[in-house]
Amino acid sequence: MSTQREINMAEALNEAMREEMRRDPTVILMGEDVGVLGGVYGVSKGLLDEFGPERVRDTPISEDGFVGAGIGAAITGLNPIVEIMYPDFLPCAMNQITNHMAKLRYMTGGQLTVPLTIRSAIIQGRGSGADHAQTLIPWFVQTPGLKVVVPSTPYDAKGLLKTAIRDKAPVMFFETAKLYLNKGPVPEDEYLIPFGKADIKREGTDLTIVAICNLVLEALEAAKELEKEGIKAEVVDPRTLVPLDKETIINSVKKTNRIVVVDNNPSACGVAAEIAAIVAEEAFDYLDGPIMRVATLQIPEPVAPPLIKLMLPNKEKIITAAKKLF
Amino acid sequence: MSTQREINMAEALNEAMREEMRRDPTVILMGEDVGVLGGVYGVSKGLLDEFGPERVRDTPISEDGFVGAGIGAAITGLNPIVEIMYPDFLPCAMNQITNHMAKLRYMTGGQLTVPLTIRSAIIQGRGSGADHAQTLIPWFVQTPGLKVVVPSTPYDAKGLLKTAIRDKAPVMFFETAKLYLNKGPVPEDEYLIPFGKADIKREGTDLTIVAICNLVLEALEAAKELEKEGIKAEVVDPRTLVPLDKETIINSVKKTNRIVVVDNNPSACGVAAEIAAIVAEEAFDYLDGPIMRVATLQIPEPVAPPLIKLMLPNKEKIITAAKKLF
Amino acid sequence: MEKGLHNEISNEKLVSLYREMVRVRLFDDKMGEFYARGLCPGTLHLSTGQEAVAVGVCANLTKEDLVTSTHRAHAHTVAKGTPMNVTAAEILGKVTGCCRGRGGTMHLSWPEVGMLYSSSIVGAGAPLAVGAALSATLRKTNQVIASFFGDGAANTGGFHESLNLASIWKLPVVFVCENNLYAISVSVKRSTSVKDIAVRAKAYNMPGFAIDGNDVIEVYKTARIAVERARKGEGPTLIEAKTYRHHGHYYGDPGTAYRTKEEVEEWKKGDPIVRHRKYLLERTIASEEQLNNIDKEVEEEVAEAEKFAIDSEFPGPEELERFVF
Amino acid sequence: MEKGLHNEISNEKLVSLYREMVRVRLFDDKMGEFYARGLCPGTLHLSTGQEAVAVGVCANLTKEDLVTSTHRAHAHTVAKGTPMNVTAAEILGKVTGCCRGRGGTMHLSWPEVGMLYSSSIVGAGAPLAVGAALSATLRKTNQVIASFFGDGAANTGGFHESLNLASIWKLPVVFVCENNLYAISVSVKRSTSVKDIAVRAKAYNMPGFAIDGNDVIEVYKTARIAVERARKGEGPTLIEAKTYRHHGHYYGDPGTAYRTKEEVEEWKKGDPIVRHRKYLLERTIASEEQLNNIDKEVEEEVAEAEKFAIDSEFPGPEELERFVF
Ligand SMILES: Cc1ncc(C[n+]2csc(CCOP(=O)(O)OP(=O)(O)O)c2C)c(N)n1
Ligand SMILES: Cc1ncc(C[n+]2csc(CCOP(=O)(O)OP(=O)(O)O)c2C)c(N)n1
Ligand SMILES: [Mg+2]
Ligand SMILES: [Mg+2]
Repeated sequence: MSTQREINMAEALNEAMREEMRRDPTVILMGEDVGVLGGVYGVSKGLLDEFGPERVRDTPISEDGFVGAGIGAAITGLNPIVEIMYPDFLPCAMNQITNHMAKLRYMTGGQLTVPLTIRSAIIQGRGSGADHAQTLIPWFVQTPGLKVVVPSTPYDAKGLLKTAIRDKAPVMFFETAKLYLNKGPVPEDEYLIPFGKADIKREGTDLTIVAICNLVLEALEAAKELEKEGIKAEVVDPRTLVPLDKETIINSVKKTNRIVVVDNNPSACGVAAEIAAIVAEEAFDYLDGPIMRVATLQIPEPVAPPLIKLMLPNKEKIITAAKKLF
Repeated sequence: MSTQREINMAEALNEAMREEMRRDPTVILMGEDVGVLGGVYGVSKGLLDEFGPERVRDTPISEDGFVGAGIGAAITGLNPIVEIMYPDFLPCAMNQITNHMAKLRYMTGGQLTVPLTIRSAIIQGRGSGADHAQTLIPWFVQTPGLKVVVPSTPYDAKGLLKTAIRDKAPVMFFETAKLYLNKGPVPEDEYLIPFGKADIKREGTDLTIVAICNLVLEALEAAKELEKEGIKAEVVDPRTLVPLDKETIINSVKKTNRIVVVDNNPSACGVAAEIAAIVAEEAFDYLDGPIMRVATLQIPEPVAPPLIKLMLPNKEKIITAAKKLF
Repeated sequence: MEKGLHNEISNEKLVSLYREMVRVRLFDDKMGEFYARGLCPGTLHLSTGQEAVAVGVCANLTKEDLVTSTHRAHAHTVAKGTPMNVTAAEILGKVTGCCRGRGGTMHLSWPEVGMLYSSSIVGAGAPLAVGAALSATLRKTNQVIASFFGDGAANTGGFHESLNLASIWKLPVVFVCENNLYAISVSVKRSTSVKDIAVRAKAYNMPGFAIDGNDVIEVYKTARIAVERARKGEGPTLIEAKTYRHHGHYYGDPGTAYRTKEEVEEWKKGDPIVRHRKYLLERTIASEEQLNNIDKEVEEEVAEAEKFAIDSEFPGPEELERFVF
Repeated sequence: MEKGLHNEISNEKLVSLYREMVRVRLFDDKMGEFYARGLCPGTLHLSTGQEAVAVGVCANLTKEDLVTSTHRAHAHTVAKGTPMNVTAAEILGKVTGCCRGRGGTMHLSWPEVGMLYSSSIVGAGAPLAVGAALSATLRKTNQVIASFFGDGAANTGGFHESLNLASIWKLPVVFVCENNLYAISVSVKRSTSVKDIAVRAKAYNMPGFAIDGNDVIEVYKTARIAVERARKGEGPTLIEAKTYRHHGHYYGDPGTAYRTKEEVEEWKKGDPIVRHRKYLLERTIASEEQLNNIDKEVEEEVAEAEKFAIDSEFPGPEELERFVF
């Protein structure tokens, strides 16, 4: 019964924060416009009313400062969620993220823990220009000490965000704004989704497609079309990139012997590169053909809609890459 | 005659800057301690005396500010070199680097050019802790619009730095402090090294080893040892990662059918991942075995010398990886 | 503000300040209309109500002088003399736009009239201005750089580093804070530790002026002091112009989740264009007819820009990978 | 500084300030010796000559109060009560070190006595202090957080953002700028737009004190005002303590490429330990013998720490991947 309920991803994320803030008084939320406005996309709507301005805190535009403050709070007994409006502003806080958030636990020999979750909403393809279009996910995957989460459905978003908030390690949690209004089944009963467990969003025997964020939906569309041509594609959604469920990916390749990796980042040193490298090292003997990457073009994102369309991965590009393997 | 001259890498870099500053009055140098002190490793020694405080400028500790100022100067007619002491401090300037330096030319439809070179000295393995040990190179390779240079010899360092300074595109130039005192032949006559041309540092027929920075030297040592066991390894030094000379790497693989990629970065979304992914996509049919990566461990760098040794790539690890392919 | 330091402003100048404000206003109105018609990629930030700041400052600049702007870029772009047609086309993402359809509303640039760049990263334009000023100094061009930013930007690290750099190097920068009391939904009272942002000038040993940003004459006069200082090599100045945006943060934001209707109405009464018009009429510096003519001329200018932008093409695939390096 | 606000300091306290300064000095001397013997990984930054600042501030803090430090971390670590043995062992990279040999000299941490963390990224400790203070406030622990940083750090964006945050949120932070006149080779005169960094407090609407950082009593009294303010929920304070490092920037840097020998000699005359010793003796607060005994006791404490550190092992391979997450 309760599994029938459908809500959208923004609502799912809001529920995750609300439930965790009710459960644990040390959970706080900080960021620009998260309080009075409830977030520029409404994801934190109502939280200020329920939890008050001490725990739901609008910040000045000081990303370096309030991410650092989130870390300082995390190492002294709070369990903060910090929102960085869009990933394009994460570079303003990269120093605190890479040199403190990711490393304090290791560098202090385990004396400090950093139970901080940073949430940020990808707005790639919105037409706001190249500095309002990046995910920067690969930077965080590259940085030892951070966990990295990339949900594609309301169900995953809620379960993973709750896990992120409870995780004692620092977590980078990437939301995708264009998925916020997508609805999907989300149980009313509490649930958590463990990190490091990929989800096979569609089963198949002929081809493995690994994709993240909104590109999981493109991959599913591509798989539908490919099926018409007799190609049964399996769509694997890693859901968390650190830890990465290599096993599920490799097992899929062992079955299908072919792989296309789809990435919402420029290809160079991107997420697809990492997955390709893992497969090329650990499942080489099972491969019947090259490892295909479908990534965004290695260019800044332009504003003109026809150019944006050309630069981003989509169903058609996935199909084209897939067909090259047959 | 002149090719006989041997100087160390620090001297070679100093010469490159000096020559370019003599040639072009718009070249300036900015950074912490680059003037009066001549750089914490002496790389800019004597430049203040020769070019004066207007062109050789000690800055406050304001990485975001003076990198941004370097960009502002670059788009208005100067040709600045900005030194960021160690790459670990680049995160302080990531916003200016990723959102301006890399993108202004594209975003303004070619109206602005950003002839800025950022130099930074990797001190990985020095024992100064995890926030004084990173290269962060993969972040810049991932970011469209930046060129990325990683010299391993005094000769390459000088020729590539001169090219970087003259290049109208923004360049990230990574020096490796432990190579500064290494001597090598550097002609007295002027020369430039074009970007995007890998250098085969040793020829071989059985195995391709791709390595960067100081790891080129480890790869050469490994190749020597492997030769004793009858394995002829070819050592390819890409020298520039953007643009990357894929052709030389792929041609080498076509000949050797085996590849080990050596990276001074953690493996996830690292440089080795990218090269592995390229080979897995574009030279798959020539491969006789898996693509091996030898990277730093995916952990922050500890201070204790025995642990540092365990985490960094070295000759032995390269040999071990190589042997798995035979 | 130090009074009486300057000669009276000519009537011609006073009228031209009116014209420029109307140009900014009507251009922005048109862009809002474009947005409502679904023609604009991304989101749109208008300066309606804040025109006096861009206009009062830019009226002191030569064509060679440079401006850095923000996500709220139209006003500075138009006031600095960028043709409306290439600006409008850019906002629609057309190939005829000033940035060939790559930058859009938040990243306007037209260096040939000194409109250097608009950075949509809050606070990030200031270091660019510092660098441009350093460049101007070393190249001895005698240019002045005006760097516009919001109240929100004054809390970013880049602001601090930039003002310190400009001060120690005595650079010709005029830092112009458009304090419209809000950064999106966050009131300056909740985000900022000082009542007057201009006070922060003390932390960098430079003059600071907190002024009525809806009085174009006060803006003009204050900017003149700052520009002259800069031009003479006396270093940077911080001007805080208090103003208010009539619209929400972006076009379509009702702007009432964080502001009362009364507050908005109260500020609308102080509309800088209405005020200046009244000033001109009361002092018979200009006649009703003259000003109406200006309005009409500007409407025509906007209409032409509209036609140009609408009729222009989007960039084709051959544009996609140009100018990456 | 407001005078006469406080009772006299007890003789006991005055003597303990001496002891603490000697502890810091002799510990640092030993670390320098370790470095010279080739025992230290990385580079080493000593606080010789600056002891009064760490000691005068920390003497006002309880064990529960927290400290954030910098690359020049030994003084704060020792003054805050971290045992010398785990500190020395850490500096040598031993597994018995406070951070199990992972952090080293620049990243000391021993939260059980309130030594929260030392960040070797200049300016980056301040935001951590702000967050710790926010945490203390929300958890109602009544802790005060002292955040040490150098003159160089006062030009970083993180400084600005942190002071603003601490001010608007009225957090219990004492920002302590150890102005030793140089950031590596760069004189504060060339890097910093104000003569007194304490002036910058005005930009954040908080009290600022520029004081003689080599007078441990002045430091102690000023810090007391700031700590009391913080404790009472009245918000943050900025203290600028002017001091000087006798060594170069790092151990082995002669420190003369950018400072004259005369300048160094002049400052050495104002050695805070010598000064305070003289003060105690002249006022017969302590006898020569008593102070000599203290010196001796501290020497023994250092010798024990030396033995502990030298005898300890490096971490083994099993340590390598622990605590990554
Ligand atoms: C570094 C950064 N953080 C956040 C944002 C998102 N953002 C865009 S505009 C804005 C508010 C800016 O306020 P202010 O500086 O006062 O300018 P105004 O919009 O009022 O003109 C914010 C937070 C951004 N663009 N850059
Ligand atoms: C962000 C950053 N930039 C540069 C450095 C290199 N660095 C280490 S110490 C130092 C000087 C610091 O000066 P100051 O803050 O005055 O402290 P002091 O060394 O004088 O105690 C610099 C530039 C760094 N650690 N962090
Ligand atoms: Mg504002
Ligand atoms: Mg200093």
